[in-house]
Amino acid sequence: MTTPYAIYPARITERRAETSGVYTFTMRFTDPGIRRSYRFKAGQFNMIYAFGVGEVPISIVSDPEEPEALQHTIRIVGRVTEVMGRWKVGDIVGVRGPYGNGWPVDEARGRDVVIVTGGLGCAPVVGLINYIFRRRDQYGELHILHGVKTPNDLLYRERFDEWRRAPRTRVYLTADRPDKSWHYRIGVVTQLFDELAVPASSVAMMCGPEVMMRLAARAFRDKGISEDAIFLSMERRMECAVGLCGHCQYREYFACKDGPVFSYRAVRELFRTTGI
Amino acid sequence: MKPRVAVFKFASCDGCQLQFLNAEDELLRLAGQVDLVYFPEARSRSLPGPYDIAFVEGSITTPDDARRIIRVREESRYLVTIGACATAGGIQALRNWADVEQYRRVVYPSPEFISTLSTSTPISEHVRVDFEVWGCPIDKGQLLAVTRSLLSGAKPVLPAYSVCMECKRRGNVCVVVARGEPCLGPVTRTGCGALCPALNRGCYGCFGPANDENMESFVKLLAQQGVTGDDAVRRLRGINGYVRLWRETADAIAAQKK
Amino acid sequence: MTEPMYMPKAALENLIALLRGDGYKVLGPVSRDAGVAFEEVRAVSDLAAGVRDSQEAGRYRLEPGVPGEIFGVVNGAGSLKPFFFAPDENLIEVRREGKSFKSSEVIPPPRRLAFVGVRACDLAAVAVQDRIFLHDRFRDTHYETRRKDVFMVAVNCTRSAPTCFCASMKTGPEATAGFDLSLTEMDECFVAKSGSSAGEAMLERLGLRTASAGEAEQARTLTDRCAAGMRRQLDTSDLPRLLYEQADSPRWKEVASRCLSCTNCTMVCPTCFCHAVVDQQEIDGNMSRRVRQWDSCFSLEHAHIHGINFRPRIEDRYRQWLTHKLASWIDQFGTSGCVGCGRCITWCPVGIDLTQEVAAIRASAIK
Amino acid sequence: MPSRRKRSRTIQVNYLTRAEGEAALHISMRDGEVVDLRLEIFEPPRFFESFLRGRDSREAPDLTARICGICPVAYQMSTVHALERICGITIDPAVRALRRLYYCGEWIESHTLHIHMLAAPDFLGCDSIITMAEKHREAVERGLRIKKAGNAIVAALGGRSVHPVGACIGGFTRAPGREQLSALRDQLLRIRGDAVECVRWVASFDLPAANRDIEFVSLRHPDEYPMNEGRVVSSKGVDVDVDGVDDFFEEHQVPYSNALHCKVKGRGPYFLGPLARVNLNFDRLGAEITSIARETGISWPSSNPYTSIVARALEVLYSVDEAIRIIDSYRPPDRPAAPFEARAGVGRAVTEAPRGSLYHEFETDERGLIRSARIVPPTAQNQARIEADLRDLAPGLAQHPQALATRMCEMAIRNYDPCISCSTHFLKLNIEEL
Ligand SMILES: Cc1cc2nc3c(=O)[nH]c(=O)nc-3n(C[C@H](O)[C@H](O)[C@H](O)COP(=O)(O)OP(=O)(O)OC[C@H]3O[C@@H](n4cnc5c(N)ncnc54)[C@H](O)[C@@H]3O)c2cc1C
Ligand code: SF4
Ligand code: SF4
Ligand code: SF4
Repeated sequence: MTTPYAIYPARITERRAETSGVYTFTMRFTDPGIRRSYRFKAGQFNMIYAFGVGEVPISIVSDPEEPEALQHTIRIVGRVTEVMGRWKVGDIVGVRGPYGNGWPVDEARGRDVVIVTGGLGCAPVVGLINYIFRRRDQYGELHILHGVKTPNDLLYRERFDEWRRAPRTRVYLTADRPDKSWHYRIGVVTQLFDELAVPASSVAMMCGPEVMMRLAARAFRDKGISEDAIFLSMERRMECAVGLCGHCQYREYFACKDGPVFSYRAVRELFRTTGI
Repeated sequence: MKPRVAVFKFASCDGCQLQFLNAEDELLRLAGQVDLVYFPEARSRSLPGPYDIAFVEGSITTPDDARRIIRVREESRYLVTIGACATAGGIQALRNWADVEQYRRVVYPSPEFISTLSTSTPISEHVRVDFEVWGCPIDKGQLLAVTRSLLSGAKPVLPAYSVCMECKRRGNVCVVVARGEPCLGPVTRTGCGALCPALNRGCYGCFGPANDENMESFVKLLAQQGVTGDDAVRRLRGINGYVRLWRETADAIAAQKK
Repeated sequence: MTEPMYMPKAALENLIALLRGDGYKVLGPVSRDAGVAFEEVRAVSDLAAGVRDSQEAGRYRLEPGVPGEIFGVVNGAGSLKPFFFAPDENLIEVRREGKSFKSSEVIPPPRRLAFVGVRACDLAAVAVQDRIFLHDRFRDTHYETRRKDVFMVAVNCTRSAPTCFCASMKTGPEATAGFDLSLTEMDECFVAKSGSSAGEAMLERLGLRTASAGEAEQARTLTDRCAAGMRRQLDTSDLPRLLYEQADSPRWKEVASRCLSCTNCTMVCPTCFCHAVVDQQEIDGNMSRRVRQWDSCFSLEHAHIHGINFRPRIEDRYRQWLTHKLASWIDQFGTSGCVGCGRCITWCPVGIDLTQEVAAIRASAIK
Repeated sequence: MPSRRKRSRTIQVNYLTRAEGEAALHISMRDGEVVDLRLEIFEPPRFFESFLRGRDSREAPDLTARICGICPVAYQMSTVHALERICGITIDPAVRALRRLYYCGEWIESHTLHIHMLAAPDFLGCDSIITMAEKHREAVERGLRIKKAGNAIVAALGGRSVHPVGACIGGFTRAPGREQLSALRDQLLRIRGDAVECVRWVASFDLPAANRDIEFVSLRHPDEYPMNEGRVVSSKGVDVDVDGVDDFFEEHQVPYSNALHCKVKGRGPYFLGPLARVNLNFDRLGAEITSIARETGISWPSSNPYTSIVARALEVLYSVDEAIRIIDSYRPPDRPAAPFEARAGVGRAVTEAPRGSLYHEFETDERGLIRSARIVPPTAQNQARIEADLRDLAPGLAQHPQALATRMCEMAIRNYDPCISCSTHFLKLNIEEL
């Protein structure tokens, strides 16, 4: 009998600064048995623990086919992540998981995929894009839409450029408040939908501020994409990740075990009201 | 090198800094983690700054202290107020509603010898404060947790929900519902362990306001219990009476009466 | 279940003694401070006998009851919840080991608990929490350990408090499941039934005779009358839809003007399960505990994430609570989150009454 | 005779450490004569006596506790006794015993704190308990154990040891059950040996010799070691009821200090605290403790202020025994507190704070609102006596280096365990006021 709250130590084997305040850590469970048996699906997350300080949900961005080397991209925003930002190679951290349902990568196979992110950029989306690139022939056209407030908020600039050069891939970048260095589009992310031409059979996946996702979802529906093929990754406070602590409730759902990825059909009604 | 810790005192009763010494089980282990380089109450050799953590007890009530706190701030990486005096002005902030000249004459036959400001104000009215630990006195466990958290390089967790939550976790019987006692618990910040209700009496707010108060409804509840006018004003103008929301609520009741 | 048995009042002493002899710590309603709580009883004289509770929204008083009546108090603020879902418990300890650490589960100490005087609504609440902690995707081992090896002696209600509405919620006043023994208290005796093989064995050891048809009938009449006389009601028709559709009802703002957001209602609720997980580190930094503490959706931090609070206003939180309790709970766990015990009504300092709130929302929805 | 070198010198202790609160000492000497000696208390005034006016009597014990974080129980006790005398409440004997127990807790806690954390480092040449723990770990741990037990007693009755919340006019808001106290009893039994050991330990210190003509003042009770009740007596013949103390004692203000000075009228400074209590109540300590006291080699009554630390340790031991006795015979009272009915009047009380007699005087109106309050804490009363000791000491200081001279002064002050936070207080109303 093991408590679902049990934590397992993992060693950091690589630390990469993505941009200021965002780091990608590679970590391996120290226990060989756990390391070998651990499996996850694209888009699932782990609870990552800083000794004595706290535990926070962080998506797994590495590929499910290499489950021994887990990668997590962490943005430093507050109490716990500040401590994580100081982690070095060789440090031992705590991991439990994987949790959540992950991205619908199987459903999307063979179809065109539209990926939308906004605001400060979403680590899980990078994992998803990488996942698709590694299996590029299994998917149709790939559209990546990303909107930021200012050019400074654009993380992974080189990666966007790299993706842009890839075959059957289109990248749309826009900024609300551009500066001289900005040579992409200007305006909010939703303006990009007008020029986006995708078949109704496409699958849309998104992650970002709720307002953005709500508008994007509506735009896709207007393009004829079924509500069941539009997916949103929802963020809620999580203290247990196993559906017991109650914090991630989203009306009838628990974001940790029923999500964090939901179809638009499932949550559309909840967008009507604020404060849920 | 161990972090350098200082404990400063302004107008106060010493009870909050005493919590360090009351940590009988932890004191020596704490001393293994930090260098208490400035702690006049417990150590005769005081070393100059800079300090990694300065714990500040007491409110600002004299012109000298108003200058001294600025120096403390300059010398300290983290400034943590401990207790109601430092965080909210303390019980001595009751002078803020009175004529201090008169106060001074009540107490001292030669009031001209006494140098004091007309107000007692929290540290945050004078300098930037990094963290505030509430309570009169602060809770020993919370003090240790804050210290430990800073040593771990993390911001301290200082929960601000109501005393009622703690009260119920302890299994107390609510004194409002079962005794009709006025109790500030619903609008007071957790931290003490719901001591007063555990001893069958109402909370008098020594941990200051919770983070989400509905004072209007609370004042109505007091009134239902027969606590109105001056009585209600006194309840709110207590240990943490100078805190904005409580001060404004009490002032509004006092104004109504007139 | 066996047939109803006649149990003289004196046999209760015997029952407590037998349970204690079997190694159970026996808990029952005991007067404490101005209320009653489940505490250890070594003998019948420890029970809050001869007193009754007077309850209404925001008010609770113990008053002299009927001499000889043992289970005169319907309920107090405390349910069985704290015994299985502890208000403050250490889940795991993480100890530093060189550069690494080791986390180990802190298993609650084994104990056998027997509860005497459990009301039907509270049994129903235990079933609700069992569903959450034991029969969901993840099993809570702490709950499981505490929940094991329990002997339940239910008492059927023959009197309800004005705040009770179990009949509406179909959880009482008669206990129908989840007990080993159930008792119906009458003037001179109890009518006892078993609800499990352990209960049946206990009845045998007590050496009781079968109740006469008249006695059994009288017991049934008492609980039936209690059900019929229940003053408070909650119309559950149309739930969860009603509350989902009324997410924008003006009533939420109105109730928020009264609600103190103090969390009392959730804390006394026997089914509320929200909890915080906090880290408590030893001062020397060598060991850290991950502790679970009861939390409440009325606390401001509950729905806070970095940079956003999803439920910043009291009206958001009151709606979350009521909607969860009566509506989304059904979607989540296939059962209502409310068992009709009335505690949240009594123990709300400002007397907010969820049955009235639902009625008001329903009324305004029809218009 | 040491050679008298002619020179002038100033000794300035800018911040008296290891004392509660803030004070400084200034001595100027010329040719071995003290020209100026000032113990300055610059603890900022907090005006308790002023803001107590208009407050409800029932709030008073919570408010006066805040005068001092080290001895809140003493403030609560003097306050409730003074107010009870106004409304004529009679206290249940079980409640009276609990109050004594409460006081035992504070004496144990406060005295042990002083002995181990404030005074002992002086004798052992350390700057704090923490450095002292490096060489004297066992003694430090013993001290922490004793102190913890004292705090546990206060917390059992008042929820916490600093500003406890359980005391009220009439008694306590909740009386502890026997089971709760029996856990305490076990803890006390475990540290009793520590308390005995502690007496022997402090007696083994190299206590400076001094023999001064001192007037000791404390309460004296017909059949108990004094805590909450008794007459005010002195080693020079004062013997008055609490209501009569004004005829014998007077306060006056000095320009350099925020605290007021006290004297016996027509005589001079007086001495309060453990040494005064032990000297005046030696016969009430019981056979075992008096024999332990005699074994220390000190002859009681002692006119050497440096033996205060031994008196303090003896009181810790006494309080441990007394607490055990009270718990053994404890039966919860029918009501934890006698009901309070507001009345107009004047009430005075003196109780024995760890640092000595603490005087409270309240006047209330018919609704129980406070019209005036007067609080005379022991440290204020001791201040003139401290200065007198320093005057005695000063001529000999000239021959010592500054650091040693400073330490000698600090030790002389520490005999009184001054609690400077409380010294901020108020004298009688003066004419301008009325
Ligand atoms: C399913 C999921 C996946 C996530 N994946 C990533 C990721 O890959 N990379 C990344 O950088 N961030 C991710 N986040 C967000 C990340 O969990 C928060 O940034 C982090 O919890 C903030 O913690 P903090 O202590 O630094 O912040 P503070 O603002 O100090 O927060 C204090 C506490 O509030 C809670 N909290 C705060 N923000 C969040 C939040 N957004 N979600 C849940 N709980 C929160 C936590 O308990 C936290 O300890 C994810 C969140 C969720 C729900
Ligand atoms: S006694 Fe006070 S703190 Fe406790 S639940 Fe009632 S109102 Fe809240
Ligand atoms: S209950 Fe209130 S007044 Fe009492 S100790 Fe706690 S915060 Fe202070
Ligand atoms: S409904 Fe009542 S008990 Fe619940 S949070 Fe609001 S005021 Fe408190």
